[in-house]
Amino acid sequence: MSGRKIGDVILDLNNISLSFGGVKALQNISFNVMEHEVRAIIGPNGAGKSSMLNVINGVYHPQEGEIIFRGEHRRDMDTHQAAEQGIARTFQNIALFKGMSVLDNIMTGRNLRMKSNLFMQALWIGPARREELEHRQKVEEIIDFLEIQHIRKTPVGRLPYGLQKRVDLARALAMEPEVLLLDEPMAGMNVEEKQDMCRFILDVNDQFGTTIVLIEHDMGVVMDISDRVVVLDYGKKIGDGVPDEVRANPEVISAYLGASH
Amino acid sequence: MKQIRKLAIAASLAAALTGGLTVPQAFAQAKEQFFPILVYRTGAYAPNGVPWANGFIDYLKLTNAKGGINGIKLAFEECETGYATDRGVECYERLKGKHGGATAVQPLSTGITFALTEKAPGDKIPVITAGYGRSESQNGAVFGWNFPLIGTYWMGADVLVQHIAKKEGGFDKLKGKKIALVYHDSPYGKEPIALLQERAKMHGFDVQLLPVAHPGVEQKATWLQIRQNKPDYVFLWGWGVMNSTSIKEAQATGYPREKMYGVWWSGAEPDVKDVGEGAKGYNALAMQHGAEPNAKVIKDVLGMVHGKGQGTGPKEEVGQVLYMRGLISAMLQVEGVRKAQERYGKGKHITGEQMRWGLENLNLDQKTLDALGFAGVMRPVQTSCLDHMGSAWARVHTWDGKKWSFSSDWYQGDEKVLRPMVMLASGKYADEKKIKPRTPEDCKK
Amino acid sequence: MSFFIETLLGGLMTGMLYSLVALGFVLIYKASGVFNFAQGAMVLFAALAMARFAEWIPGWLGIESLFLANLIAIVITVGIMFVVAWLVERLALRHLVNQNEATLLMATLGITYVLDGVGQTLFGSDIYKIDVGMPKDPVIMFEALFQGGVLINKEDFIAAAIAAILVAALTLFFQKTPTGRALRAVADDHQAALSVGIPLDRIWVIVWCVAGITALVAGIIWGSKLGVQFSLSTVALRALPVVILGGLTSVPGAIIGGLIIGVGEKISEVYLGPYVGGGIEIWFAYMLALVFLLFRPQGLFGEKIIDRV
Amino acid sequence: MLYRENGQFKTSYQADQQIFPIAQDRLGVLLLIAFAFVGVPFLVDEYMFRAILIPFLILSLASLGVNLLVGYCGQITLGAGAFMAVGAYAGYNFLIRVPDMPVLGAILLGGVSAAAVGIVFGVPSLRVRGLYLAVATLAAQFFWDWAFLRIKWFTNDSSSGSVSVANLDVFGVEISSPLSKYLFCLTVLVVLSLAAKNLVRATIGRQWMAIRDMDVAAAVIGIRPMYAKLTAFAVSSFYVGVAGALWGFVHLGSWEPAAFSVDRSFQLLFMVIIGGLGSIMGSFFGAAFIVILPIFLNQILPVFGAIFGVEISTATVSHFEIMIFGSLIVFFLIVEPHGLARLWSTGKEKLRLWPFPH
Amino acid sequence: MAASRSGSLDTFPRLLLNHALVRGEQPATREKFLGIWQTWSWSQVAQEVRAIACGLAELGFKRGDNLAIIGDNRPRLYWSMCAAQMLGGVAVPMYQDAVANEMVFVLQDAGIRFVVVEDQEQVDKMLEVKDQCPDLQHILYDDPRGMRHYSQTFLHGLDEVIAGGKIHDANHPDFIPGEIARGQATDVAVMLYTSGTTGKPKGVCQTHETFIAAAQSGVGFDHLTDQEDILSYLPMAWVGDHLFSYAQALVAGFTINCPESGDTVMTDLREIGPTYYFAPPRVFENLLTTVMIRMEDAGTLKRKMFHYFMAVAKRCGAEILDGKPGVSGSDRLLYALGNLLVYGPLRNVLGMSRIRVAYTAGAAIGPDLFRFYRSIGVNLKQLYGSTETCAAVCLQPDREIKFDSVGKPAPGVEVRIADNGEVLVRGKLLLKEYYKRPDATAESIDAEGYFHTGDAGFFDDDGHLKIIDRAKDVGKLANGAMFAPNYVENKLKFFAHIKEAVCFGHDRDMVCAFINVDMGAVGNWAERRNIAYAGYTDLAQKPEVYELIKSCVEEVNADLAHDAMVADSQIHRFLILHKELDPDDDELTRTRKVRRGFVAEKYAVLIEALYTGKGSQFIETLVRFEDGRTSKVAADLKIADAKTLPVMRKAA
Repeated sequence: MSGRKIGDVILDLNNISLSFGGVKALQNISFNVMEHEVRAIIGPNGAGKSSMLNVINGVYHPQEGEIIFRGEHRRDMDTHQAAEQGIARTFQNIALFKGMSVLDNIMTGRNLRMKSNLFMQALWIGPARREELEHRQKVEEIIDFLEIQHIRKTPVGRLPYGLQKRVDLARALAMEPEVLLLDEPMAGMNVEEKQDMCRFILDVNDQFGTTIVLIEHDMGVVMDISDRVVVLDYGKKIGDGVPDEVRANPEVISAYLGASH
Repeated sequence: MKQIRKLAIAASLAAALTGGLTVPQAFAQAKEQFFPILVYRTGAYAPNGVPWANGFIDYLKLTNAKGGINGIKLAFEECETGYATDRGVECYERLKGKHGGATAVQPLSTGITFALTEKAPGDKIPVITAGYGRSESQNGAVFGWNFPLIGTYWMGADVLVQHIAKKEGGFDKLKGKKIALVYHDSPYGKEPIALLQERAKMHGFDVQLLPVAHPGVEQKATWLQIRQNKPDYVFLWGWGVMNSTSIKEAQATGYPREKMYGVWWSGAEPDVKDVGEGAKGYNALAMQHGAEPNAKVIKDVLGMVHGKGQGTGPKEEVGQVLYMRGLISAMLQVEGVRKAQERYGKGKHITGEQMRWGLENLNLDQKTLDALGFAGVMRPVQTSCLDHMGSAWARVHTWDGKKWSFSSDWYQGDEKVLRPMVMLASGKYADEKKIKPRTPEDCKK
Repeated sequence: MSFFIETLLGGLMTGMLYSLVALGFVLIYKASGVFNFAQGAMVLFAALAMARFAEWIPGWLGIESLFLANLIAIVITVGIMFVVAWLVERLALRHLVNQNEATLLMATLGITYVLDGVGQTLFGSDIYKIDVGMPKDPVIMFEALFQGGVLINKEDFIAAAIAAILVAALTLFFQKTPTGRALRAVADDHQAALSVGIPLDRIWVIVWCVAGITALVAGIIWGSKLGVQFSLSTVALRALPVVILGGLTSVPGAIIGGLIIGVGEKISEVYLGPYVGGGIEIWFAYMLALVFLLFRPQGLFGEKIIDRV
Repeated sequence: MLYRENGQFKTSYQADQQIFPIAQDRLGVLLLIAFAFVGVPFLVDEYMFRAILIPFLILSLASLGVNLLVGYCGQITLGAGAFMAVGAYAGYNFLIRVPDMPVLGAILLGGVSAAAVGIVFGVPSLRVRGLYLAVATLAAQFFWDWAFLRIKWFTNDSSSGSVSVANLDVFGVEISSPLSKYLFCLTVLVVLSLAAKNLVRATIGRQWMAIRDMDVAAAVIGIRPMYAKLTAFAVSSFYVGVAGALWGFVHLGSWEPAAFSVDRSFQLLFMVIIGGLGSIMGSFFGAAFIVILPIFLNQILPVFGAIFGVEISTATVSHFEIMIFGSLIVFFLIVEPHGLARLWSTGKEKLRLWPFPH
Repeated sequence: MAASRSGSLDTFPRLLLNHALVRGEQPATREKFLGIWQTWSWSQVAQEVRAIACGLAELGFKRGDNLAIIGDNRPRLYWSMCAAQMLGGVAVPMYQDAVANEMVFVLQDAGIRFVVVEDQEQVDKMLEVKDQCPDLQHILYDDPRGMRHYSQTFLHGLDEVIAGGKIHDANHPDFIPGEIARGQATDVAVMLYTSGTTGKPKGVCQTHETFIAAAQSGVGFDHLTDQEDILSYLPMAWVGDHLFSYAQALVAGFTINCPESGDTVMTDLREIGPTYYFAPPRVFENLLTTVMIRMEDAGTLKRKMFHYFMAVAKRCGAEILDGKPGVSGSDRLLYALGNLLVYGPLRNVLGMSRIRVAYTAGAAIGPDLFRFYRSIGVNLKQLYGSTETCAAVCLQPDREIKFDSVGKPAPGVEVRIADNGEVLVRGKLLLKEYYKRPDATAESIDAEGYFHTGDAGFFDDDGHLKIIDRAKDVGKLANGAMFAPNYVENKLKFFAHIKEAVCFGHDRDMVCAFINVDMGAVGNWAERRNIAYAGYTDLAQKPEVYELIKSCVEEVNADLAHDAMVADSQIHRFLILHKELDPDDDELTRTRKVRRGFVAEKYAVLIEALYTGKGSQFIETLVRFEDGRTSKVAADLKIADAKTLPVMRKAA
């Protein structure tokens, strides 16, 4: 099944360095992501994987380096800008809005597309209401896509872990992103849940052509679903290539595969 | 199960709340004149609120012990306001209809007075503010229901200026002098400013305004400023704990207490008691009366009320300054009822509207006062429709470390200064509120 | 110049009292994450108890000596503060573990009401004095240096000395005793504290006790200067900018913050106040803290917060 | 128990997203509102109107405003009293300075002014959070307390600093009797509550809650914290400001800054927390609790005393009142830290599932 | 129009067009999709069906072709059935949860060329078996999700088919009316495969006429109107669903509602609150079990209240529902109170508030279970029928409800009891034939036109039919006494703790039983007693559980002892099976009836052990999971003795 076409480079990271206080989280890292591909970032704990995602969508601002997103050169990103340009993400430790229902959580993903003003919203008239109902439909489609109809009105706090992860993904999908960053989407899941999640990720990539950058610990999963893999270790890049290349890379084996297996 | 219990608690509470609010409605009894009493026996102003309330109630008890007002017994009920305006309004609303209706109300708070000024005309209940309230309400033509009996702050401030002028040897000597006003940062504390500025213009002295925030325990900066500017006199317009704090800070910054003059709300025992020797020489205005342990009325109270074990507060406090203030406030109200009965029928229940007539036509000459046991305590009071104050006499007393004793003669507020200010301010109020001032003819009705 | 020094001293003096109250805030916040609004009420409660017992004891025991009466009163008051701490932990805090900050804040406000009510019921609502024999009248010093000299209260110096001793004692307590070390541990990590072997609830009682003692010291100093009355409990509001400035979790922050706020307040009121009508010190302290916060959101000595995602 | 939800299926998103999707709820609320408008006036006396119901309605509105900020947007404020004051004084100035200014307009403009001030004092929320922010908002409280005492322009040069309004009329109807005041406040409350509900179920409400629950995640999905927080401050302050104007204009008639002191701020925060953070309904419960409980205690304690044959002095009553009040607050926070609204929704959920326990 | 031209509404397509004319704007079909109940009116449905029909025709669907339908209850699958009928074809709904291999038989037997499936999952099954079914030419799928990369040309999205069909319809407006006009009432409309307790399934051919007749008799009998709502959640291949959701809906013109997904049926049921409801006894049983379990968690007070009012309902509820006289005033008052406090809310949470008529059929329902629903005010009735008789032989008339009968013959149906006790049926509703099985047809329909139902039963004095058991199952004990295993099993199954029971006793001297405990009920029961267990097998073998089940068995024995006819059928020994009987293991039919013979054969060692008096027996069984994987379950099963009572024979 290879209906999708891998396109040109959409995101290019050049010599990114990031440090907190004296701690160097990322050192001189460069890699790129191509349109429509599934790109994985792997590495042992503390390798700087999450920091990398945080740099891409502007939560962290690197001290050095350059980010080229769709041909535009920047020093760093800012979260709002990143979101507006179609970068969405999920979180390692689910960052859902605990006080809200599943539906509302996903609806927040549409916020950038909702334009009606405060006054209209207060009166629940005209464009505000229309907009609300239109986006509800969009969100329902995502709910249907991720098969979470039965929990749509449940407060997310009451959901089991696996479903929360799915809602997290749903919220990101609601942004209709071009690039989707997934931070350990399958962490802590059982086999069945992992299978479902894999299926969803591939479906998203396939059906919407979304470019996916994911961090994952489960090597089996990574090698199965990603087109290219970049390997980080202690903030440095030690490998980059298609799964088979990476698997064969001796440095990767000693740093990561060797250590954890 | 836990949830159920919570629900049960909530439900029972709700039931109790709704049920409770309607419980304490007492029924009106015939042959009673109801005196609602707004008090504060708790909070920052309790030290001053308590003796006033005790004096007030003791006098009512005394009146009852003497057979009431032409046979009409006095009923009374306290309500705690905590000196807070909204609680005061609630108390007023709660009490105004009880026991056949309130005769008059005495808020003992300038803030509550302002709020009730808006409500009283609708309810037709006189608001008696003996020695406080808004000064311009002396003009009964505009403020039909306010009675700042025997003293307003303008009058008080005027007397203080007169007193220091006398000390300095004449008003012309005031030129170039500096007077600092340390005041409670509220309408109460601000009242004298207008008069002081008026007088400052007249005599060329300088007024420095030093506000102190509620509740008044933090005055370090104020007194540093006094130390810096070294004013010739400090007028103190404080209340509650602020008074004693001021005196202590004066002591700590070395400002001579002899140069300090408090208004009559800043010159009572609780203000100086715990300062003791440190307050020696501190002066305050006496709203006619001072501490009057020897007055006949005090003896009556001790005999007929405390003697029977019905005293409201501790015996030691009977006759102290604020106790007397409460007592006199009660007396004025009782006499208002008596006056009204003269017109509307002796031994009859008096309504609020009738009470107003009584208060507007008070005429307590010295003989009457003496008979009531106030010989040496007060000067005559005579009110009219246009003058709701009735008496502008005051004197100064000084703390000698143990007790208050008079240190000046009687002064009278200067009508020439006061009257125009009252007319101007009340006129402005009338404009704002679109009130048509009453004419002398209206008053006769 | 001499006036400036007087102002400065006055500010430092006030600041020191703020520091004592702020110290109470910080101790409790560090150990239990509770922002204890009742600290002001505790100051009032302790001072009231102290004042009244010192007043009653000569009558009860027939003791003539002021010193002895005060001493007994202090001991009794410490005992009472211990009971208060125990009751607060037992009846309220224990049941509120893991609630959010706002809820805890409100709970301590509830405790404030209770303490205010109990204090006034037991000890009365009049103004009482604490007489620990401090000299009241000021002296003029440094006349040689400045024209007119500098007006100084010996009382302030004694008070400052007492405060300094308290802070030193607390420091010793935290650095040298096992309990103190456990308290510091609990501030960093509740689990770690458990491994030290002291149950969490006991730690809370202890820390509330310590806060109670600082409250008592603050109460005695304040009370002997200005008398004890209900309004004392509002001192909490004056000390709030201090903790914000100093950082909620920093003991040195509370002390230095207190001094900064105290001085800032007085100087602003004295030098700025007259131009805008006076009475600005309260909000000036808050504004000072606020402006400061905009540049350092975690306070002077607070720990930097890093968002982990 | 009373719910019969079968057959209440929704065939459109509009029906599904209405405020009360369950017919019984809808009916209940409509009946309640109808009762408040039509039934209550026949049942209560003047005391109830003036001392309880009107303050309750106005403080409900204020508490609703505070809840929008604290409960929905997660920004703790201790400065609500100041925004009430701004509303009241701004309204007052609009009323007396602008010729022919209608009362309702002045009240709303008071709210708008409060909103503007709210935005300014909301700026620190962009940098600080939690308790630090709470204390920062106290700056607003003390600043405005001071400003209205000190700056004479605000009080129209009133010598006492106290201001008053008179002859209120709205669309030609005079608002002077307790009943008319009650109905006026009730109308304002109902309208603004509806608007508040609309806001919190719309995108702005979700943005607030997102910021409250997880601000980093909110930023990542494109919510601008500045916009969300400042709108929350603005809207909240508007509500609080309107409530302040009503408090001054309608309830007190004449006021001074002490009417909006820091105690008021605490009181409002109490209402929100006891009532339930993030619940419109909770605001009303909280207001009822905080308004009624002290008055109730104050009145019931002497009655209790009388039952046991003790005459309790006013001072003791007040002391017991604050003690019991304080204890009850602690008690409620322990029993139901999520507030009365949570009890309400639990109860409702129980009724829906009745006879099953869960 | 076609309907008017032919002059009578005797085929389903004609009925449909008539509804589109008469009540065009009324809702015909609802489906919960994207969070709301998407609604199609009759005229919209008619349009869609025409479009599907045209699309099918374009693909080459011909008169007489069979159209297989596989999937959950989806509106477009129902419409596809009607579309096939428009073209004179036959709808063949199939069980959607069958694995691919099981489908092969039907696909081959019916010579399926066209199949309409729900989604990718079913498509995959079809692709798997396509090689074995050479006739299969076109596969249409309803839900395009995941189908993007299926490039096979014989796969068609229903969307595209409909779109094409609409164009076709517009270009040839007379095509469909013409096809409809060619339809005859006697044409086969639908073919339902009976699972059959033995042997291969048989395709039961029902004509428009038979199903319309069956539906009409039901509609008239219960005064159904076009205002009814029904929830369509039972397998489309089951005759019950076809009668209620398709035939009756089209006859009466009421609305069918399709749930959002399998997970949300209960929620959807509560939302829709059907006015007309149909479910097999098992569903009612499960509901009651959950009710009882959930009530056990309730507070003491509430539980007491519940049980008190349930006792009241038991005493007088059914009588009040039937409007019978003789209920005391105080009972009526109590019942009214109970209605407010318990029955009303209970109906609400069960989704039964609006029910006017509810039916159950498919297996005998326990009288107590039946009584429960009636007593809380749900007008639950039984009907009797089978696939061959359009499930509509007997119905219980309102107000004449007997808990142990299945009611009176429906209008136009003749019922006779054969000498051997077998129930024989004659009337319009009989099947036309078994598809390509003249032998079977001849065997079941006798010369007089009576259909042999295979059930044993008798009429009581009021003319109500009572069904005892399958005729072939009714056996005799060694002492000659009658033994009706189903009868005993049903009594056992009424206990919430017992999910399934299989009794043996034919030609033996005593009755013994296999029991399946109800995992939910017993699990809950065990948890409350702090009995730890690891899975079903472990739980089943706990001594405490044996004690629990023993008490149930003994209660049944006491019950049986009262009735001379069955007193000898008391259960002497029983065991609790180590695994749940499962359709995937062929132990149950897809409608969850026990395959008695198969079970007896599979567990012969256990039966042997029961009758030889052993105390326990080892057994190992192969278990098959839904996805086709298998694993083994082994256990040492205990065998318990139950107390029996002496048989009391009435003196003649």
